[in-house]
Amino acid sequence: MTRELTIKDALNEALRQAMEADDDVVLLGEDIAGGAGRDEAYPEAADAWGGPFGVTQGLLGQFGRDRVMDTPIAETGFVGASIGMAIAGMRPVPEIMYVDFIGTSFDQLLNHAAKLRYLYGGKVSVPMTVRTVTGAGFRAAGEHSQTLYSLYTHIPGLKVVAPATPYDAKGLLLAAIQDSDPVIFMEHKRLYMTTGHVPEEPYTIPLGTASIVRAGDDVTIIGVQKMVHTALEAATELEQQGISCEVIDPRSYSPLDTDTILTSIRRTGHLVVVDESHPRCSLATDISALAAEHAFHDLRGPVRMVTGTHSPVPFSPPLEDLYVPDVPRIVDAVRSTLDQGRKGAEAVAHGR
Amino acid sequence: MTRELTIKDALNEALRQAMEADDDVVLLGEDIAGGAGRDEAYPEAADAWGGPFGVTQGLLGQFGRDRVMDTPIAETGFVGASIGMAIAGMRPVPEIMYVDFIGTSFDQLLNHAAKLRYLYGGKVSVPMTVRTVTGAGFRAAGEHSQTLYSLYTHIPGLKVVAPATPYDAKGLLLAAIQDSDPVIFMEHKRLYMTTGHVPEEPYTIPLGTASIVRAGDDVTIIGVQKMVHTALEAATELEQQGISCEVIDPRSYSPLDTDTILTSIRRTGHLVVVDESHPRCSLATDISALAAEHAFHDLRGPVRMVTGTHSPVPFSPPLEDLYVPDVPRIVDAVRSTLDQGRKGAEAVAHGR
Amino acid sequence: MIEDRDTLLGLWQRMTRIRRFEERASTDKEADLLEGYIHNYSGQEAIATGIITQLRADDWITSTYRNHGHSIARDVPLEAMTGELLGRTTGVCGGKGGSMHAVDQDLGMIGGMGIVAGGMPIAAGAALAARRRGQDRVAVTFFGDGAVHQGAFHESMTFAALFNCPVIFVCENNLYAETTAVDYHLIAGSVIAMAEPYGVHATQVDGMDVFAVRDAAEQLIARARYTGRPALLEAMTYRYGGQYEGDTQTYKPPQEVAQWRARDPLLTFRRRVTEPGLLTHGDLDEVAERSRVEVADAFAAAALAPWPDPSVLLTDVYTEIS
Amino acid sequence: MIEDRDTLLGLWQRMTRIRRFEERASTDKEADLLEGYIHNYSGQEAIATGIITQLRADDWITSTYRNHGHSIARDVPLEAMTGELLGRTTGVCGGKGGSMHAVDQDLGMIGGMGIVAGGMPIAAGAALAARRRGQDRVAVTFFGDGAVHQGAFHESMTFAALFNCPVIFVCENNLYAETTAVDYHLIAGSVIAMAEPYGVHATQVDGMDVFAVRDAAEQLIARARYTGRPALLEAMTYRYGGQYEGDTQTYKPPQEVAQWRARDPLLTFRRRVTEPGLLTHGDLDEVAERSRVEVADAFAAAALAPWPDPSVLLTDVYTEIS
Ligand SMILES: Cc1ncc(C[n+]2csc(CCOP(=O)(O)OP(=O)(O)O)c2C)c(N)n1
Ligand SMILES: Cc1ncc(C[n+]2csc(CCOP(=O)(O)OP(=O)(O)O)c2C)c(N)n1
Ligand SMILES: [Mg+2]
Ligand SMILES: [Mg+2]
Repeated sequence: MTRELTIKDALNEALRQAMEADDDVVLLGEDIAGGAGRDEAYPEAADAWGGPFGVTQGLLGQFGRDRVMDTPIAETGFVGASIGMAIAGMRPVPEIMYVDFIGTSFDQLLNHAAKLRYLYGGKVSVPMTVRTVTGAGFRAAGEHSQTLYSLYTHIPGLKVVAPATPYDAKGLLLAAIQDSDPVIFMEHKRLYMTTGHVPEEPYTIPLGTASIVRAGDDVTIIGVQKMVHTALEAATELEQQGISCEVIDPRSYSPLDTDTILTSIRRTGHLVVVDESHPRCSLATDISALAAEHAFHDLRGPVRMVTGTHSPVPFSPPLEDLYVPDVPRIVDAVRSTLDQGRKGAEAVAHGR
Repeated sequence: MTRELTIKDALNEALRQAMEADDDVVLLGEDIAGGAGRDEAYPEAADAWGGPFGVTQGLLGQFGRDRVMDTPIAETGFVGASIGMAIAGMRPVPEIMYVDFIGTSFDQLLNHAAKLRYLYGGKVSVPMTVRTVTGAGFRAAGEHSQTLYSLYTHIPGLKVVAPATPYDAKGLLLAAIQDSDPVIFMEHKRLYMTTGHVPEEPYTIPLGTASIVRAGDDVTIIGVQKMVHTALEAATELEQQGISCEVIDPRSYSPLDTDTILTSIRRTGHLVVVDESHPRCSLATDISALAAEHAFHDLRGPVRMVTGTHSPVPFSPPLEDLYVPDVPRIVDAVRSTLDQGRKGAEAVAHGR
Repeated sequence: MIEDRDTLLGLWQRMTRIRRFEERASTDKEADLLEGYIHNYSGQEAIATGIITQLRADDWITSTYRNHGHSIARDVPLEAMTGELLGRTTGVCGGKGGSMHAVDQDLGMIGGMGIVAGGMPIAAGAALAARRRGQDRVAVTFFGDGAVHQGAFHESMTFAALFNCPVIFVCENNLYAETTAVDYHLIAGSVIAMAEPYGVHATQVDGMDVFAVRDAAEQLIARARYTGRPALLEAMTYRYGGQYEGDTQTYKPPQEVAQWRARDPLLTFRRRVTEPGLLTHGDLDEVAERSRVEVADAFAAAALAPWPDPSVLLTDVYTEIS
Repeated sequence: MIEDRDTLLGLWQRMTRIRRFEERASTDKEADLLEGYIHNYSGQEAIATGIITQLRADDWITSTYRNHGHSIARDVPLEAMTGELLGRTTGVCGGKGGSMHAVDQDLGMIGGMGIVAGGMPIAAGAALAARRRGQDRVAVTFFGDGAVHQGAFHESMTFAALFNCPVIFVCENNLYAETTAVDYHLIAGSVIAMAEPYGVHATQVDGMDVFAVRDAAEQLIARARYTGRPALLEAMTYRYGGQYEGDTQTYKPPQEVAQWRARDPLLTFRRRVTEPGLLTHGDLDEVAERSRVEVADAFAAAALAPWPDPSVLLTDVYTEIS
């Protein structure tokens, strides 16, 4: 019998199990328990929130304030402190409430978490997992809707992980916490309530392994986090048009499972990358460029990128809906690379 | 008779002319004049430095401390203040001493400078130019050698400019300062002493126009900032091997002159992008992906990226020299896309 | 607090508009008529009203995600506010910003920053620019008790102090940063204590009393305008609602809410003006009722207002398309 | 300052090693024998020596780009230091870090941060982790007078105070942040004044006197170790050299250099130990000469040491290649 959980609950279970297994796992963040300063006077306060999405709810009761640390609004302070804790033998899991706020602790990740091992000759590891929340579609406007995957992926020394299913969420989070390197773990706010099978016992999914979420022959669609689901919907629609799509979820953006991705592209000959982030210097361009370099001779049509626009995420619902890639845009992209592939082939046949 | 200046002096002249033309242009940064707090007691102190590379030297004498503001080491403070100054009618030019330090003011650029116009319905402009210093090859190790072009380029609302010649340095800096939007102006520390012709009178180069620095037919090489020069050297060597290279300097990464780049690629059928930044989600992948989407049918060989490695920049000279793309790597990349192009064509001819 | 009748009615009008607006936003959010986050300003009306009515039209303001009160006190038309909450073309930002960013740059409101403490250095810079350009404009930057822990607070205070920026840092100390109580997070004991190392003049005031706020603001604004020096005002207040609508607020002791509601800024105002006979209950009720109607009309109008055209998704990213 | 002979000789040895090392690095840089930036620690020897000799082997340290003194005081072998400056395999970081990052993580030195104030929160975290794991290890984070303006200073002090981190913030106030004089940038007048809002115990000390530093450090370290509370030490000192080698230093009044040199930490030490007859000039000269030879040998050895293998360019980016 399958056990169904939401991503939110899968993550909560992963955190709980990681904390049960290892006393050195501690959580830090703003209101990740909630009610700090009211515990004595008003016991219901404790665990008031569990973060704005409730992911860390209930952990305070089990582990106490020493291990579920509600911090002041000072990301440089507590992300930086997490680095020190990691070096000193713990496995801190700080939370940046929304990825939009990365600017307030960016230096600690860019120059310290990512580089301490390398610069100092490999004598130290920084086993920390920075949890953060990504994504548009929540009517949360320009400063609470970004994805920014590529900013972290560009930085050597960081690992970047972003699950799209409850099963992956649990397995990847446990793997991230056990990993010896700093991992940015990105949770999409519009996926928290997505349900799926999750085994109760702890398990890990190796970082750097992609998941083929749907097998197909005519085109490879890479979905970035929430876009995996949109890509799957598009694939269903395309099937009705007689087009067989392979949908891949990289799950881990750094390291990236280039083998799985390239193998698929070489077989299908067509690539569409769907990424809700902004288009420039993005994961979409990263994976497109991978194909253009390493699967060039197998590509039979232009690589298509379906992305958010080069604009902040607007609040207004109809505008935001235009911002986020949707099924019709993916269907168009797939059809256009397939059509142009044929055209291209005809052009070659006609000696143009 | 041509007037030769270094990039450093061209930038200094641009700043001086911008400040002469418009009282609202002010400079802010750490030690951009130097000797703050010693002016009275010890007049030689004033203008002691002009920043670590002397770019702003001599400006204090002409414009005074109200317009050449030595700030405390507080990038969020003075970059944020620059945004406010820009909104209030000035044209501030803050300096982030090395681009490696962007983490300490990243939020101000990501969420405020870049988004204030959009989020608030287009009622305001933020005419500021953030000068910063990029680049490896200076033996300055991992925290003073980064380029990080792509982090800014990903962000809608920012413009990103990076000159490679003295002529461009002056013209682009004057254009950036006159521009109504926030511009990140990146100066490569290893190019400051590069000389070239610079007219004395003020002039601007429109942002978003690439420069074809060498015309050629067989392959398009895109050089990113300092790599323009390395690409030119490689082109000279390749010419001796009978290969004609077109070398393009985008100069402005956001907006990007996609027309000039695509026109060239469509003509040559081969693309090599040379970018000293790390490989993932970089300008190299951005331009590769552009070609794979929009010049696919004209590409006759795989797109090659010659980049820095996915590692921090090491200090040790032989290691750093390996990090930075060099002429042999570019030559190899060009030869390999041309060779594989032929192979690919043969493969097609043989029905594989 | 000797104020003329029009001034008094003006204060009351703004406070009642804010309260009615926030109540209506709250019920509409609960009824799922509003999308996105709504941060309720109820309880803090005296601060926005007391300070903003002391500003000149050309002064600068930065606000936060909790900006409705600031915008209404600045006389942003209610329809522009409701339009923004609903994402319509009539919104003060044309619908692009939504509730968290519903401020009017045309009225010198630089932003409703979604990033805690994000507006502070920007306000300092705007204040400095005015001075450098020979204008006597000042800037006010609003923020919460939780914001003082951000590096940006410290860097902005330093910048403002060192470069003589006529900016007033206004902390609305409403006892909570989200769910975190101020007695837990505020090590310094008070926000004014944190101003000391910067040599920034700091005052604490009862943020539930619009007259006290107004007096303090008057002094600090005049001081900033004439000396060019920064100042800090800590206004003690209480957030009646949650961090945002939907917050269950289990962390708030119920007696605390009751205690603070007894000091409600609207009640306090009513008492202070009716007891000495400056205004009658009738005067007040009339204005309050007008505010209610205005708010209802504004919400009704917004619901009928047009959605933005798809083309605007890509406008306003840049000033010039170069 | 009653110290036994070995301790005294140990202090002297470290201080002379540092001085000789920095002098040699300076001349080698001028002669173009060293690549990259070199930040000279001369003049500040008493601080590194006084504090680090009071630490236990298992305590944590974060340093800065100006780290040579800290590393040498921590007994990083001189050949590991010179190897690093020259980018050789024998370097303490295998050549990957260079002068700005020449610290030994195996000795609890977490980093020589190239980012001003970058080490502060990290030190606080390391200190906290020790405590949480039932260890009585403390952390010391070194930084300059200019670093107090970074948001990271403020956020780290807050974090350390709130979570009871046994970390000692050590400000080496050498009167300049690059070319900017402390009397211009330090609005608070002193760094200790900046600790007040955080309730962090703070002391100022003469940073030219290793005994004074040592006494202060002993107290603060013991305090942190036993109470788990943070503390701040401001050590007044002077940077004899420029911000880095090559800085023309025109912003320094010449009489200032002379005044501070008159209070040189080595001279002061010599006086303090020879006057009461604790050590003789001969004792001191012998050690000083040994330091000179050790430094010369270390530079000579580094120049002959092998360059790193190209393959290491890509190692150490990650712990596990997954
Ligand atoms: C840099 C940053 N960190 C975290 C948040 C999430 N956040 C939004 S409001 C808030 C609490 C702010 O409390 P306070 O400053 O007291 O203001 P109030 O909401 O009480 O007006 C937090 C943590 C944010 N917006 N920005
Ligand atoms: C965030 C950041 N901004 C700027 C710099 C450039 N920088 C390096 S050292 C320095 C001065 C630091 O002065 P201080 O803190 O007094 O230390 P000292 O060098 O005197 O030891 C500056 C501005 C930097 N490394 N990091
Ligand atoms: Mg609050
Ligand atoms: Mg200093």
